[in-house]
This record gives sequence, structure tokens and C-alpha cells, in this order.
Amino acid sequence: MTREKETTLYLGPQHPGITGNMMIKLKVSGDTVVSAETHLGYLHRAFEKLIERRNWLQSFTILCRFCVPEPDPIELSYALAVEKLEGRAVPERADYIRTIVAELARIQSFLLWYGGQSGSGGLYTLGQWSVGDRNYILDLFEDLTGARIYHMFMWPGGVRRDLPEGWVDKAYRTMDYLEKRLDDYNKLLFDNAIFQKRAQGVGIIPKDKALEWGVVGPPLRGTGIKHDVRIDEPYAAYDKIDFEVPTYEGGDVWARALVRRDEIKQSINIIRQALDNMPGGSYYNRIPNPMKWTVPAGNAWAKTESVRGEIGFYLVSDGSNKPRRAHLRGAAYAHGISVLEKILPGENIADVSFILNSLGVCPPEMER
Amino acid sequence: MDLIHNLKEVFEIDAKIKNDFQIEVEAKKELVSSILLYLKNQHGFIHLDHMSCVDWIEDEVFELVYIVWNPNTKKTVLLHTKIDRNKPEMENIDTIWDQANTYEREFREMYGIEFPGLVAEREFILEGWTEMPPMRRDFDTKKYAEETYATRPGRENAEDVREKIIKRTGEEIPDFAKKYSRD
Amino acid sequence: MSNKINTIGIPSEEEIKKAQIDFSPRCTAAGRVNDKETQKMVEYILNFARKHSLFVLAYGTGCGAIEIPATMTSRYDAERFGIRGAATPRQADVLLITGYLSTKTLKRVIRVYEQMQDPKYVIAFGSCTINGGMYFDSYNTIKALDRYLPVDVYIAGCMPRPESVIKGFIKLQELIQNGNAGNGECYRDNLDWYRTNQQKIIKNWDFPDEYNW
Amino acid sequence: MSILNLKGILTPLTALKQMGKEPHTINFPDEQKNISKIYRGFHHNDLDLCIGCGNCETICMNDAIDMISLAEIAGEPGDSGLRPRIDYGRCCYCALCVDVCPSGSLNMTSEFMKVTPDPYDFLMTPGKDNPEAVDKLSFTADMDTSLNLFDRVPMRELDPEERVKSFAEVFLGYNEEEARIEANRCISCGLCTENCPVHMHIPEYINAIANADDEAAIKIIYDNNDLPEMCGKVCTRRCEDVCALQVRGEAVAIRWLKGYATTRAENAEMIAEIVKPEVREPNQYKVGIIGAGPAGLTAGYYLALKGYDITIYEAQKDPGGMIMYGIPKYRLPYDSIQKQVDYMKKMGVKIHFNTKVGKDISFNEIYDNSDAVFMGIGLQDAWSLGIQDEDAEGVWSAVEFLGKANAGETPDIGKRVVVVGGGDVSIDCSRVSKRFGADVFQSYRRRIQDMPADPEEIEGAEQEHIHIMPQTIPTRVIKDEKGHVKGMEYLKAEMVSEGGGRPRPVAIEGSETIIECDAIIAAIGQKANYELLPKEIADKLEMVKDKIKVNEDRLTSIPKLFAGGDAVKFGNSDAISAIADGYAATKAIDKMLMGK
Amino acid sequence: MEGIGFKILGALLTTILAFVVGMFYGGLNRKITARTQNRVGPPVYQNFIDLVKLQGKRTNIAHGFMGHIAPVLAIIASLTVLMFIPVLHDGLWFRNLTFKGDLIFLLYMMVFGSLGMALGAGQSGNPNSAIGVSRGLAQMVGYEIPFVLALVSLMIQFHTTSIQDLMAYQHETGQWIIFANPFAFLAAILSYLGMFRYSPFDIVGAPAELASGPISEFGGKYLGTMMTSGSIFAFIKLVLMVDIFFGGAGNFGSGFWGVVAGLVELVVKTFIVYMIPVFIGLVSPRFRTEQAIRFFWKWPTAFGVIAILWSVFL
Repeated sequence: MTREKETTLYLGPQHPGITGNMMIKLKVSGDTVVSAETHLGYLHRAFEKLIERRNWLQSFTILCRFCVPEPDPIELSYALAVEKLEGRAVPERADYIRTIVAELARIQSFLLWYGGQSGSGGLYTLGQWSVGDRNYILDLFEDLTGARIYHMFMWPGGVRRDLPEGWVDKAYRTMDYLEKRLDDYNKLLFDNAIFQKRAQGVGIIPKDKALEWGVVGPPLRGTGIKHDVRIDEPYAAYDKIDFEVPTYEGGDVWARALVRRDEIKQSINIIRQALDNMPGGSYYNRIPNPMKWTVPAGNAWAKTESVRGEIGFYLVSDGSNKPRRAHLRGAAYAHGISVLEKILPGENIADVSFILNSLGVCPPEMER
Repeated sequence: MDLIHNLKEVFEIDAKIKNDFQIEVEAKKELVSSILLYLKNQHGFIHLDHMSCVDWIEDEVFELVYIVWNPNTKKTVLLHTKIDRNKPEMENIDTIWDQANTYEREFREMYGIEFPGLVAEREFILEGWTEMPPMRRDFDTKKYAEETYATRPGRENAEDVREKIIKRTGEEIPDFAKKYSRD
Repeated sequence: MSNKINTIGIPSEEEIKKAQIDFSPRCTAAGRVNDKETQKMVEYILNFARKHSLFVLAYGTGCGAIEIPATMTSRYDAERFGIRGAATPRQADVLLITGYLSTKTLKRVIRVYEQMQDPKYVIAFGSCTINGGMYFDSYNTIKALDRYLPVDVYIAGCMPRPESVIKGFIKLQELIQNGNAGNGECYRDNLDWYRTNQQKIIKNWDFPDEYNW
Repeated sequence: MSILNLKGILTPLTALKQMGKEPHTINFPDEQKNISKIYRGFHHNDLDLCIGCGNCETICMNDAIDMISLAEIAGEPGDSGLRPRIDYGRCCYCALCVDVCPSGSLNMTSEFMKVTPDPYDFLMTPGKDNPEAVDKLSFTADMDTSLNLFDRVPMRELDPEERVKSFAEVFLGYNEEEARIEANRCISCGLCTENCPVHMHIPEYINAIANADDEAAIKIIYDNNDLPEMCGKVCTRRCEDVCALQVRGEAVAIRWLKGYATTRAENAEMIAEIVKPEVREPNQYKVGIIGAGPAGLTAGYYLALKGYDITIYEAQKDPGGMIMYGIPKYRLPYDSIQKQVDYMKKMGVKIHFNTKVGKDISFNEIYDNSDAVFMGIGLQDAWSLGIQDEDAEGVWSAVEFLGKANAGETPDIGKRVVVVGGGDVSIDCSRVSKRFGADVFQSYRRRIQDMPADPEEIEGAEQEHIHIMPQTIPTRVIKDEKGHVKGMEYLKAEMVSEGGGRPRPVAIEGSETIIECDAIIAAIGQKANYELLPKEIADKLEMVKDKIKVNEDRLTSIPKLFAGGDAVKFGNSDAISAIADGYAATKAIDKMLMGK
Repeated sequence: MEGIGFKILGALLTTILAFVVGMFYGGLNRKITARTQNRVGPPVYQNFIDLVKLQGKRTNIAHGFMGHIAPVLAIIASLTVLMFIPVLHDGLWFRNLTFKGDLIFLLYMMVFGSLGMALGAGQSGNPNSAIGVSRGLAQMVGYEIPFVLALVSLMIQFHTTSIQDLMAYQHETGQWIIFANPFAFLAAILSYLGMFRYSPFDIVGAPAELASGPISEFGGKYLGTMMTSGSIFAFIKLVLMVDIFFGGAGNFGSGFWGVVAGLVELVVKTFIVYMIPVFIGLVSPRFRTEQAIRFFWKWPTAFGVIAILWSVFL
């Protein structure tokens, strides 16, 4: 085949198809990507530097800004890391509330993903539905935490407020509604012949390379490897809850989409179980005066499972009232850069945005 | 347990169990790549979870942390090593794991650590940065921000509670006490 | 305690006002209201059309962008007001600065802003655009947006709720109808001042010299 | 896949049925969704409840909160007079400020909408600019959810049964762990310093304790209080009355923390080593000080540090004045004072004991030989009850009684004692009497909650089974044929509140009751004794009621004669005020003599 | 009746009709989309406001000469084609130049407009535009084949290339061609989906891939003109479809009320036809370019071939 003339295509930072403020420099030949290069830094806010200037509790309000579509797992990772450093116990009720919040966050992020995945494929109707319905989850968050997006709810020692009156009923109702709507979504997306055609065989991550490449979360489970932090290293109340981790073979966009489709159902299941088994008691293990709170020296590595995969927090304390170093391992850190640069060549440019969405690339957590 | 034993036999390291899932290993800079390779090939730690860097400015060292994970045993190894802060240089491991390349680029930019043999654009996250690498502890981000970016005026009539009361009471805080004053 | 200057006493209100005026040229009433009687009707109709047809550039510069999908989708449906997305700056009327701007993004935003066609509007979201927000001590984000781009409407919040966003659009519509929005001309007139500020923080300046290209 | 995927083409078309359904859209702005009950919107501040502690400002990592003066709010002790102003160009709506607000005045509301073209319009003083938002409070912090630690670390004390058996210290003092926890509660606002007569550097030394730097704490404490160990045990701790945490919870135990820190220095040498005060070169000036009470000692110590030649004349054989003779040993052990006085002596303070001015040495001699004189003579003479037969044997004055007790003697008080009064001294008398094995009744004119004594002391007294008889007015002492006290007649009183003032006890006619007793101790206050002053000086000395009038520098109407302590009319009559007088006089004397 | 003034008046009326109906359909599309998406949506006249706004832009940047020309070419092409389309069968007012036009001419002219846009887009230097244009041309190659096959089958079947004649035939026999040659209709309607560029064939201006494709660099009045041209083209396509397969509109005589009734008929028929791409667009993701072309070369082409066989052997 003769080599066609290569064009350089800048996907982003201002581009409707990019999943956040980042840029992918594509070399294309015709409609085929020859090479891809991720450029970051458009969202760099130096969080980790700022955390070094803030004390242990003040840092906690920064955390949710790490990744906007799904702030809670990062809060939770931080809280877990601090608890590990301090040896602070968490009441059981707080564990359950944390589980619910984490799963609600997962659902709302999945609903956003429905919008992104279908929208990048040109199917806008589903995005309108799911992103609209996501508001019902955000309403739950609002009632529980006082804010729609940035909850700042799970701080070290437990959660910030108890479940408000009537919230549990509302949560059950929302779950019922959502389950009904999910059928509509799946009819529109997963039964859709065109979507099947688009998604199958695109953006393949090879199964034998996936772990080595640093692939995590649904993309990893989409290759058939069953790994989920919630099961491998259970945190919060996941060890007391019965749920499944769906896996699909293939490693393509389609398999990843199926994983997500099943996971959202599992999330609903987890929330129902957690609500059913919600223990009583305290929801919060009091921390000392936040301005004078010091944490024993040492380091801690805590992981949680987010929508995009595992989110880890490496936290170092030098015994003072401020963290020495807080380093986030964003779930998309490998996805967005090294994995993307490996799987994009050979794909059609029409699929770039499609693949980005299915990998859950989230630039703010990559550059922080 | 076995792993620690095994590692200690092969390499000259300090190792201890951190918790149920994690093992902490402390090694010399020169050993890092061989330990990682050994862990990856012999013990199934095929997943590089994370790399981190901590600036211990008092000791004049950077601490590099490699966190690797074994999907079968679900164990994590945290490998710590210290490198000289004045001439920071570390072996490039992106031949072992590709994504280490990204971390190394970041450390090169944020801490000024050189990784000989690292092939990547120097500019990664920052653009046109001329100051010292910003994640170093001696870089004062607030000072830089105040000098570089304009802060909106209008709030200068703020007062400090302590100072306000001092004005009323005539208290004189000695210098040695000031370090314990609020902020 | 950066903003507490007690050694020289508490500044008076006038001094603060003066500092504020020095701080930024306030391009808030630069709309070109045509004086000719005959043109008034035309301008009225055009303003009516402008306010009811706001094409929003699809550029999520910061975290506030997460509420844009919520605003545009079924729950809040901004399209009721004629607000819809535009894929490229040439087609867009409104630039949303959804929160903080890193210096690297600022460069792109300036380019995008300059590519947009007059009349063009800028809505600034959230605390970060007003006075730095929670990134006031970050080395990589700008603190006051109006130093670098003229802004029409600020929305309070971190991040603003969809209701606030819609309210912001309604406010913008009000301003457009009165001829008080759209600062492209003002920006061009004060280009030197803006360029000085921009070049101070954008280190590798490689813009074309002319304004509109 | 089959060639024609009919299902895949037709199933999606079911989506079209949504067309007939009602839209999900909320027709904002015409209709509005209910905002959450705990939504984190703009702030509201209850300006009256707010005490201006600035804790919100401190916790805010965005520097969004400024404390500003408002025209309508003047400061007072316990209120800095500043109120938070919030920059919504910084605020991230995390509500940490709400969670740390000790008074609970700062809350968030469900108001969140602010849209304006003016970027300077985002400064808001909550409460002042949005008074109507008080109806929309949403995110609030009650006692459970607040991040403030409202509960004080309880002070360990001796068992009541145990402690009445001896004069051992009742309060055992914090140990290190307790002190750290308690010190950590402090929010370092510094409101307390205003109410402390000496204006000690309270937030600083508490911070030092919290940071496990006890030596720094001691050094900070000794900066303007030379008798801190005494204060750490028996101070009237008015600082704690205005503690920010006291608005809703228990104040930080400032007194106990000070006590903890200072008792860490076990002897005078250690104090000297830790404090290492800056000592100025000796100068030629001489200062004479009359009375080695807290005022005199303070003046002597700080003047000595400034290089003056100090001589203190004390009538008694031990230093300390009232704190030595007036405070029972179970509250303040002897060693405690002695240690600090030893330290002061090391610093160059000369004390002449058993030297009564006016008798052993004339006032004029001191006055003429010194460049300045400080007089801290205190109140020696007790007020009498002013009732029939009070000269009977077995009627004691508190000063007399406590003096004897503290000197190690056992006053003869019999088995039943009535103590008259409601102040700290009266409680001391009661509890001391109890320790001498008596059954104690305490008569007070008003209700228990009106008692000026420290509530902690009252509680301690009750634990020790002291019978407090509130609303009783003594009318007559009943003596037996030998002239010894046999009982006391009193009237019951009811509280009458007139014109909104403090309720006044009014005796109920015909409610005369007689209580039998072996001794009556009158603890209703003391007055000064100015016999030491020569007549010409005494005449010139201006008085307020029966106390010496001084100006802010504690300078009396006579040149170079300064006065302090209980004998002057300035502030309250307690040890810490006396120290404040001494400290203020020090500065004034230094200024007068050194001209700066 | 045949005066030049009358002709000009007729042409004007046709243009206004096409413009108004086209724009309204655009608005309706947005409204229907919104309702399917569970929301209220913009008012139906939204597109007019958009257009006024675009024309009211104070600055308009064009990249080179072709930037100016492209929208003009597009609007000329749309108007020209419009003149050759019989809007109403009996409507004398809307007859314009229809007697001269035939299907083959229309086929050429419809490509002409796209070509202008392609030239303008090429000069803007935006790679998205360039890729969009190449995609557009590729897609055109895709859908033109079945479309031409369908039309050719009709030409064979009815021995004419004139639309007027086709309409007359349907009018006379009372049998719509959709029933006379259903396979031709299938081929034509499927390629119509491609022509309308709604999902799943919106690959030219696919936002998530190419920003907005060829028109990426057009703004202000250029974009407005493009929009107008697009609306008129939409109307043309619908009318053409109705004319060929649904018996056309306006068989109620040439009196005033006859024309009004004809217009109503036209609106109803075009609206129904219009709903086909709209509905499919609502529920379909986008094809990749090669998938789209493969699709066109598969089913529609097969239908087209069957239609030709149908017309030859029946």
C-alpha cells in the first residue's frame, strides 16, 4: 500500500469530542490514525503542591476537585490513607454510608458515561436521558451531603453527616426508577445494530498485556481479567455485601460497554443491600481540633475502585499538621497516556473519541 | 513472608510487612531496577500501580517509591529508594513498564530528576516554565502566585482578630512566642 | 494573611475603590448602541435575536464544565432559551470559562476568544474566575479573569448549579437586550493592556501580531 | 451476526415512545426544584451570636474569609468586634467554616444564586448583607456535627470522702496526655487574653503545650506572669468566661493547662533554666515595694529583670500575702509559692520579711530612699457582720480563720460551724472547717446560682457535704452564758426582682429560725488598713470609697507612689488583677525612670 | 399570465415558501428531538432567530476568496435547483422553470452546492474541514449510486426524465410510484438518509470527531447563508421525494383555494417524509465513513438494482 500524505490533527483542547480539557495530537493518513500523542497540562492546578500547604482536614476539600465526574472515590482513598496512617477506626454505619455514597457516585458517573459514549458515537438521545436522569442521583447527593457535585462528605474518621430523614425511602425509589430506565437505555444502545457495529472490534486492549500496561477498572475487566479493588482489598463495607464483578472477553469498546452495563446494575444491587443492612450507631469517629490535628509520621497507600478503575492515594506524613506528600494515582493515568498511545494507531479517527470515552479518560486526575 | 525472605536472600534490602496486603521494601538506588525486574519476572508483580516521589529537603534526598502489585496473590510491594537531591538522577525503568515513562516525565518536570535514556518531550504538563521545578519543597507556590498573578483588590480592610484584641489590650507578644501564634 | 496589611493601617473605602479601578478596565458597557433613530429598531431586532440565540462554545476549561451537560440535558434544558452548543469558535457567541484557567489553557482560551465573531460574550463560572478561588496560591492558574479577557457575567458558586448557570444566561440576555454585553470591541481597543497582562504570564508567546486572523 | 439484524434496527425505535411523555424539564426560572435541606449555599451569620473569634478565617484554606470591623458592632471582652466577610471569589462552599464555628452563628443557607457583571460584587458580610437569609438556613453545625470539641478533659480529683481528711491538693492536675488533648481543643482565637487582667499570651502557650513544647510554654507564661503556678491552681480564670468554646460548650481549661505547664518546672533552678529571661544591666535606681503579695512580688520581679534595685518589705514571715495566708493549702500548697519566690530571689529580688512598715521601718524612709515606691498592701481587716452579739467568742473573721489554718494551727471551731458569705473565701472557710472535722452550714443571702464563688468550688463544697443554706439572712448571734457562740438566728429571704435589675433578697417576716453552732465564720469581705501611712500622706492620698484611687499606670495621687493589688480600685480584687497591677506599675515605673 | 413579472413573483414566492418551510422543519426537528429526549426544547421558530443572529454578527472572517464564494455557490445552487422543482402540480405560481428541468439536471445541480462548500472549506486550512470534505465526497459517492439507480429505474419504467411527466402520470393513473416501483422508493429513501446527513450518516460534520467538519471555519453571515441554503435544500429534497413517489401535491386546480389546498397537501406529505430521517436520526449512532459507504453499496444499491430489473421486466 502506498503511504498517503499524513495530516496532523489536533483533537482538543477545544474540541467537542474530547473528554475534558486535554489534547491528543493525531497523525492521520486518510481516516486512519498513524500515531497519537497525549498532551496534558491544561488542567494542572498543582493540587499536590497545594495539599502540602494545607493541613490534614483542609486538604480534604481539595480532593474532590481532582476528578470532576467522580469525586468521591478520591475523597475515600484519602480518608482511607489517613486512617491507615493514624490507625483511626471507622464506625460501621459510616462504612455503610461510604459504600452507598461511593456506589451512587459510580452510578452517576456511569450515567455520564452513557452520555459520553453514545454522544461520541452520534447518538444524542441517550445522553439526554441518562444525563438528565443523573440529576436524580445528584438530588440524593444534595439531600445527603449538601451539594450536587463536590460532596466533601467522606472525611477521615467517617462521614460528615448522618442520613437525613426520609432519605432511605427516596434512595429506594430512585433505584427503582433507575432500574426501569436502564431497560430503555439498553434497548437504545446495546440492542442497536449500528452501535454494535461501531463498538465491536474497536480499541482492542490485548488480554495478555492489559495488566502490564497498567490497565485498570472496566477496561481491564473488559479484557476478561477479573480484578476489582472492592473484592481484592475490600474497603468500607464491601466485604459484607454480596455482589458480582462482571467480566467480558474481547477487550474492545463493546466489551467495556457491556461491563459497565452490568456494573451499574450491580451498583444498584449494592446500594439496596447497604440500605437494607444499614447498622445503627455513630457515623463519625471524631477527629481532633482540625487546626492542630497531627498525623503520625509514616506513609500509606490506599486504593479504591472508581468508575474508571482503581484510584490510589500515596500519602506521606512527617508527623506535622500538614501532609508531606499526597500523590494520587488517577485511574486514567495509564489509560490516558501510555495505553491510549498504544491502541490508537490503526484506528479510524471516527473512533478516537469513542475509545477515549470507553477508557474513561479524565485529564484532571492525570495531571492534577 | 516467603517473599520477604526470598528478596532478602537475593538482594541487600530492608523489608517489612506493612499490613495484610502490603510489603514495604527499602533498597539502594542501584538495586531498584533489578529488584523490580525480579519481582516482575519471578514473583508475578506484573502491574506497576504507582510511582511516587517525596522531597525530603532536610535530608537532602528525594525518596522514590515504586508500587507494584501482584494480581494473583493480591499483594502490593512498596519499594522505596533514596537519591541525592543535589544531583538527582535515577535509572529509567520504562523498559520494564511503559507507563513508567509518564511518571518519569512528570518527575523530571516537577522535581528535576533526570532519567538518563528517557525518550520523551521535556515539556509535559507545564509550558514555558523557567522557575525551579515546582514540586520541590523550596519552591514557594504562594509567593510565586502573588508575584505573578494579580489578586483582586478590595479586601485590604481586613483585620486580624488577635491583633485587634492586642490593640485594645496593649498586650506585647514576645518574639519567641510568635511561632505559636495562630497562622 | 496575605491581605491583611495592618502595619500601614486599614485603607479607606476610597483607596480600595481606586485600587479596583486601576486593577482592571471594566468593559461592561461596551455594547454598540446605535444612536440613529432609524437604526434603533434594527438594533432592537438584532439584539432580540442575539439574546435568544446563544451558541455556546463546547470548551470545558475547568471543573465547572461538569454542570454544563446537566444544564443542557433534559432536567434543565437550556435549549429552551435558544442556547445550544457550537463546535468551533467561529460559530460560537458565548465562551464559558468554566472555572480556573491554567496558564496553558489561558493561551488557548485567548486564541479561541479572538477567533470568535463579534458580538461575543464571556460568562465566567465560579469563584476561581473571580478571585482565584481555591487555587489562589497555585502557581499555574490565573486569579482574576478580567485581567486577561473582558467578562460579561460572573456566576457565583463552586461550581455553579445548573439553576445558577441558567440565571447567568438570563442575565446575559438582559444585558444583550440593553446593549450592554459583548466586549469584543472593548477588548480590541484595549488590546495593548490585555496583551501586556497576557504576556506577563504566558511565557512562550507565539501569537500572530494582528488581532483577528 | 446475521446479514440483516432486524432486531437491532427496530428495538431502538421504541425510544420514540418517549415523545408522547411529559418532559422531565424543570421550567426554571418559572418553577424551581426544592433545594436540599442541608444545601451549602451562601453564608449567614448571626451577628449578635458571633463572637468574632476568627476560627472560620483560620480554617478557610482559600483565604476567603476576612475579619472586618462593622460600624454597628463594638468589641467587648469575649467579642473581638470583628465579623467575617466572605469573598465569593474564593469560597469553595466546603462549609468547614460552619463546622468549626464555636458559637454556631455562622451557617450556610439555601441561597446560592448570584449573577452579576461586576466582579467586585462578590464580597459579602453574611448577616449584614443578607439578614433575610436567616429563614433559609440549611447547612448548620449543631453540637454533634460541629468539629469543635466542646467537652473538656475532666480534671481528676480526690474522692470527696478522702479529701476532707487532710489538706492534700484536691485537683490532681492534668497529666501529659490529658494536657495535650485539652490543649488541642483550643482554637487559638485569643479572645481570652482580653479578659485576663495581665493579658497573658494564652493561645501561644496553649499551642506550645499542644505541640509538646512545654518549655516554650513555661517561657511564654513567665513573660508576664511571675506567679503562674499559683494562677494555674487558684486563678479566678476570667479568661475561661469568654472562651469561644464556652458559648456552646465547656471552655478550654486554661487554668489547668497553665498549671500543667508550670508544674513541669519542679524547682526554682529549673524555672530559671527554662525561662532564661532577658535581664537588663543593673542601673542606679532603687524601688521600694511594700508587701510581698502577688502585686508586690510581680512588680519586684519584673523591675528586677529590668535592672532596678528592688527591696520588698513584708510584715509576715512568708511571702505571698493573701495567696499564702488566705488560700487553703488543699488548693495551693506551700511549696508552690515558695518555689516561685525562690526563683524571683535568684533573679535579684530582695525581700525583708517580718518588717512591718510603719513599725519596723517608716514609710517615709522607704519613700525618700527610693526612686519609686510600689505599695501592694492588700486588705487585711475583715468586714464585720453588723449583727447583734457578734463579738461573742467563737465568731471568726475569714482572714483570721484562714490565716490560722494556713499557719498550721488548728483553730478551735467545735463540731458545728456556720459560715456566712457566698464568695470564694467563704467556700474556702467552709471546706477548711470541714477538714477540721466540723459539720458546716453556709449561709448566703441569695440563691446558689448568684454566688460569686467559682462554680467548681461550690460543687466541690457540695460534694464534701457542706450544707449551703441559700436565701438566709443572719440576724443575731446567740451566745451562751459563757459568752460563747451557741447558735445563729436568721431570716429566710425571697428574691424580689425590681425594675429588671439583679434580684434582691428580701427577708420574709416571721421566718426567724435558729441554727445551733459552735462557731460562726464571717466571710463577707475585707477592707484595707492604711495605718502604715504617715498622716500627711494618708491625707493626700485620694481614695475611692475605701480603696486607693490610681490611674492606668497604677500611679496614686502622690508622686512616685504606685499602688496595686486588692487595696486599689482598679479591676477586680483577685490575685491575677494584683499581678496585672504589679506588671502595669512595672512598665510605668520603667517608663518614668528610664524615660521611655 | 405568462408575463415576466409574474414569473419573478412566482420565483420569489417559491423561494420564500422553501425558506420558511425548510427553516420551520429544522425547528420542528429540534422540537421533536427535544421531546423524544424528555425535554421541552426550543421554540419552533428558533432557527429563524439563529439566522437573524448570524446575519447580525458584526465581524465576519473569511479565509481567502473561496471563503466568500462558497456560501454564495451554495445558495445559488439551492435556488437554482429550487427553480427547477415543481412544487405544486397545478400551481402556476410555483411552476418557475420546471418545464425545462429534468432529473439528470437536478442530480448535477445538487452536487454543485456541495462542491462549492468543499472548495471553501479546503481553503480555510483547517484539517477538520479538509477531512470533512473528503468524507462528504466519499459519502456522496456512496449514496449517489443507489439514488441514481432508483431514478434511472423510474426513467426506464416511465420513459421520461421529466418530473412533471412523472407527476402527471401519477395524477392521471391515481397510482403513486411508491406502489408502482417500491424498490426504487426504498433505494431512494435510504440514500435520502445519507443526503439529509442526520444520524447515522452525519459523518461529515460529526461533532465528536471533526468539530463541525467543512463549516468549522465559517461563522457569522457565512454560516447563516450556509444554513439558509441547507434549509432550502432540505425542502427541495422533500418536495422531490413527494413529487416522485407520493404523487406530488397540488392537484386541486390552479385557483387560489386550490393552491392553498395544494400547499397544505404539500406540507403534510413532506412532513411525513421528513419524519423518516428525523426518527431514524434520533435513535441511531453514527456510522464510520467506510461503514456508511458499505451500507449504501449494500442494501440501497441492491434495492436500486432490483428496481431497475423491476422496471425493465415489468
